[in-house]
Amino acid sequence: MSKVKLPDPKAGKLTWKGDIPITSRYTAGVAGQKFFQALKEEEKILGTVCNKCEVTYVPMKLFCERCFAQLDETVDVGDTGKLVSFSVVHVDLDGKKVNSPQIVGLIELGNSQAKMVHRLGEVKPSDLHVGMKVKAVWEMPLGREGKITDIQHFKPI
Amino acid sequence: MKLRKVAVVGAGITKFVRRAQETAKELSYHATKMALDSCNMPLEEIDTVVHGTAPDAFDGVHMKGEYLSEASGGWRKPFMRSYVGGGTGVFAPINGWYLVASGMFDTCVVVCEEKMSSCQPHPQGAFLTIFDHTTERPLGPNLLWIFALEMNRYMQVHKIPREQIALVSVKNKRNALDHPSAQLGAELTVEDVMNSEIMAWPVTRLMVSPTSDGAAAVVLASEEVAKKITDNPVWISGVGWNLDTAYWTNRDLYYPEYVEKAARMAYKMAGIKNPKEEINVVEPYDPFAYKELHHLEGLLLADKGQAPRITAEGITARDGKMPSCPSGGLLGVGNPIAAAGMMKICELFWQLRGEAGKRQVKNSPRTGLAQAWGDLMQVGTVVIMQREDK
Amino acid sequence: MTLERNLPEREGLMPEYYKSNMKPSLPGTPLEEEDFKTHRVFYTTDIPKLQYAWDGGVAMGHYLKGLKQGKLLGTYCKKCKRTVVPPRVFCELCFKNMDKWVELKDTGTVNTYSICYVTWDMKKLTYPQIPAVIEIDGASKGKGILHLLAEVDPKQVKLGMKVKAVWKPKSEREGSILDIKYFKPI
Amino acid sequence: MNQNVAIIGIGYTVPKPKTPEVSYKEMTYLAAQMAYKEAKISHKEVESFVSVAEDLHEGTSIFDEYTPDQLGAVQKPMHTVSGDGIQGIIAAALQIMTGAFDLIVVEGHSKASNMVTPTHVLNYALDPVINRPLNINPHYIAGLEMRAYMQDSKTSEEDVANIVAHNLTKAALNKLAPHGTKTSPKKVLSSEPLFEPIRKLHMPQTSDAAYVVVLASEKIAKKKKVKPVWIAGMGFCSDSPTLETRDWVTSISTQIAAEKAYQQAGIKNPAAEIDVFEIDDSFGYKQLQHLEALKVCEKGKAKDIFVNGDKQKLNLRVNPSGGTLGVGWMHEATGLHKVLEVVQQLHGKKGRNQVKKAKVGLAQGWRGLPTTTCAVLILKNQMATSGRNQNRKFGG
Repeated sequence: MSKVKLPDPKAGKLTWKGDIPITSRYTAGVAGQKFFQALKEEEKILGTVCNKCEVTYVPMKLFCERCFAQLDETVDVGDTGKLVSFSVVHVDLDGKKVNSPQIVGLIELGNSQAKMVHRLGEVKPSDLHVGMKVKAVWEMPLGREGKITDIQHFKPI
Repeated sequence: MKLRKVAVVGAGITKFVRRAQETAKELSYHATKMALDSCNMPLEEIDTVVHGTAPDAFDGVHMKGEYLSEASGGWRKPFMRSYVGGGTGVFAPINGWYLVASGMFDTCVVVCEEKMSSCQPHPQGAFLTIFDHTTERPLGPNLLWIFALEMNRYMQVHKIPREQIALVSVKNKRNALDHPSAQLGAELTVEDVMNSEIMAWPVTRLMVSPTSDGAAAVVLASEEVAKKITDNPVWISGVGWNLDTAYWTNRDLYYPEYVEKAARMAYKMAGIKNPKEEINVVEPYDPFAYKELHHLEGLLLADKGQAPRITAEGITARDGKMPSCPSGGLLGVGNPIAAAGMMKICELFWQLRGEAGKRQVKNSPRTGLAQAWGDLMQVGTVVIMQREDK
Repeated sequence: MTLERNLPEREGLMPEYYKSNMKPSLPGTPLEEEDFKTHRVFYTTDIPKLQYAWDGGVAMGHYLKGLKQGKLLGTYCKKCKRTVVPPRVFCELCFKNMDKWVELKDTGTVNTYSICYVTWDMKKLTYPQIPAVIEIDGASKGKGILHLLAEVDPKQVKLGMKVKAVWKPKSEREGSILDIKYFKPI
Repeated sequence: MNQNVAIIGIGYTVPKPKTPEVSYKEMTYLAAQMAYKEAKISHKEVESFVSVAEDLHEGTSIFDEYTPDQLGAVQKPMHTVSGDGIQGIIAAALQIMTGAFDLIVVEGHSKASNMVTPTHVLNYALDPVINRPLNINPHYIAGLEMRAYMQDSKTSEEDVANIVAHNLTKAALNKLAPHGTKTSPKKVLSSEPLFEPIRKLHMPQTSDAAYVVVLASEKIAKKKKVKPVWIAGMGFCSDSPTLETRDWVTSISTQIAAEKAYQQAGIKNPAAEIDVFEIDDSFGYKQLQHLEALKVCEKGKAKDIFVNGDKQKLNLRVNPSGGTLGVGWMHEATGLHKVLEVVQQLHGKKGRNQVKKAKVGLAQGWRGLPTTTCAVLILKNQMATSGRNQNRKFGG
């Protein structure tokens, strides 16, 4: 296989810089509207249930991804759960070292088997273990915006 | 060579709206679910899923095909997202066609979705980044530029008055009044269109399709399966697609050669020798009024420079000899990019089955053609559909 | 793979909601800007940091260097007898290396144009921009670049009009398409 | 209509961490020239083109616009799949199988070095309402998955470090693997913690390269008098994309994709019947997860191959190239490099990394974070397919 020669391989080495200048705005959606309403106003974590597939979706999902039924049965899964996995994060999105490590947990909520990813707090990384019981720490009611961050983090019970 | 036959057996669509409360996933779900229900097909009987959606910058999700996979019925299934810019909506069913025609799959759901309202302050912002990053983007181009440049070239080469182009807006927006998904159906006059605000001369506001949120979907099946599902399958009898050079300033924009090549490919596959006589209903891509005319010519359904004439003569009206955009098109129904192309496929499906209600064309069509276009005035995608002969 | 399956008998069932005369029942909930302003609906926003530094490589490297020196460069394919701009190192038609660099003139002909009253993010413009495709003299017929026209009454612009590049002063050029401020009629 | 499909030419540029000397178009052009030459074809003969690309990896919306010229694809049928390169090859193979095409070209490239803010781009792939507001470096997803996998399969951090060291060391012998380096599990475990349990050396580094693959029907493959490599089986699949409902332990998508590919290729015992595996090994643990999903070994047993060795010498036959860790992460082109490595193995051209008498190979690609999409391709050379007509039919 022969090499193809370009006219002048050393001529280039120039880069052009640019970005994609957009702002994105996302609705919470039809199911999300109810979910965040309950989160904000009632301190409740709601899910939807597909009885046929025996799956609970948290946050609430409009449909079952397995059988495609539209879901209308809502369930309050409680704000406690246990750790399925966790990761200790040392760098931010720019690759810079963060002052103190951030901990992310994969949390199974109540008895629902529904999982949720959220921050863990009020715990040392070395004290974490899979199976640990955790509970949501809520933002003060007036500080809530109807976002996932209305839960500040989960902490060990 | 004889190809494996593939049919459209079901279709579904959401409303097209300026901003939807539904998330991109929820929109995809609704269209998919409706398409499946329309042919009484449970998801478990779908072998593979194709998703068509154009730039990620609209919905605002990187790798948005992956993000939308489960909402299109792709849970634990072979899932493929493909795109050819604005041509995606008619390409996605072509993608579905070859998945089924290959013999590897028997059933496929093809979903197209776009949620342009996520892109702020205006969806136009995303279009800046379709231009070449080094030679064009620094000039601050917008999408209107390329349409205006192309329209101007088309008008001047053929000496077409803008009034004749405005007629397309009048026709399509009126047709859209009968479409349940429509965002901008309206009863207008040529004067209304001409007198609306000039955005980028020669383009006025009413010659432009709106930005929209929406989704549409179809279910495809192989011949054996299709016959078990319905007595009324609509066959995909020809497909064609073609991509021209990205160096768009090196081409003459007055005529879309790539659309002609895509059309010829599809006509050959469908065995169509005389398209003007054999195509009974057509859904050409009409994001801007002149584009319908430009495309009718590229599709060989009108001679070069003659599409305005056949429009003025009423040949392309809903009760004409070759109705064009009986749905109301992108100008009337709305333009959630990929979903708008898919809307045209859905329209043919309903028209050819005689299920289009108030929009039903009068010539009892046997063969229909849907076409989309996109990228930097560069890609043509064509699907020809045919009803079962009775 | 699926041919073995027996599909249940179908009844040609068509759900009511997809019949075309039943407008209200199609899914899709329209919102107004007001719904966001008043926080009637929940939403999140994100301003992503999507930044790139694209390698110009040979062709763009040369082209941008040329612009800095006040030159427009094209490339020539002997086989196709074509000089093209913007330049590329390969001929996309006969698919071989381009044969040489060609210094083009900084004059050209308007191939098509528009008079645009909005910016890329849909802000209104008091003075319209006039984007045009300009066929560059010295390149083959029909080979042009996208740029802006100025120093001209928008109503006077015509196809076929001869134009010339207006360059930034040498000290301000940085190897960019913006080193040409715009084209103006000759 | 069930056509046999062969790879009759594959061109590439050597992966490098940075490539300022060429643009993506020029890089692809070089790879295309090489591929067409090997396949003995002209660009004019090609009937359809497929590229694999993702807008935000390129920094251009609807990037498909910029794909045709550098392949000689002007005014030809061409489309872009936003999937791994192996999905692109499958898309092309399926087009040939319809009977409507005989010669198709697939292209994929990486200019990962041109992304200034790659982690921000990755973050933009997360669910915007549920996950993104946490505003944490999204590589935590790999950290969570690694721990979940280790917990379930009783795999230790040492076992995973062992894989990383193994692959980086092998890569040092591979001319196409710029990130290869002699290293030890100890060094891996003492490298900087980033997304614990993931450390610096677990992270795949990026490379730039272009790949062009020529696919042909049996008719053309025979006519061209080239050395074909036959596609014997293929599959692709996506698990749920949501973090909330995906399987965190098993690569379900690899499992389903492989089942389909094995069925087509008539493979019952992958470890015995497949000679060489080039699979995704990002973060080290992915190699274990993927081997189990590919049914090369039982669930939870993958680590043993690399700790104790095994009778089947799988430790030598899995990722002889040094894997993604050694070659580099190349976005959509990542899988195409794996195909290249398998093709070179089947041609007996892999030098110090050659698996002796390799006749059947498997390439598996993963779409990367945060996806759950995988694709599998089984390739056979001429020696393996002398009696192939009985077992090789796709579809019904």
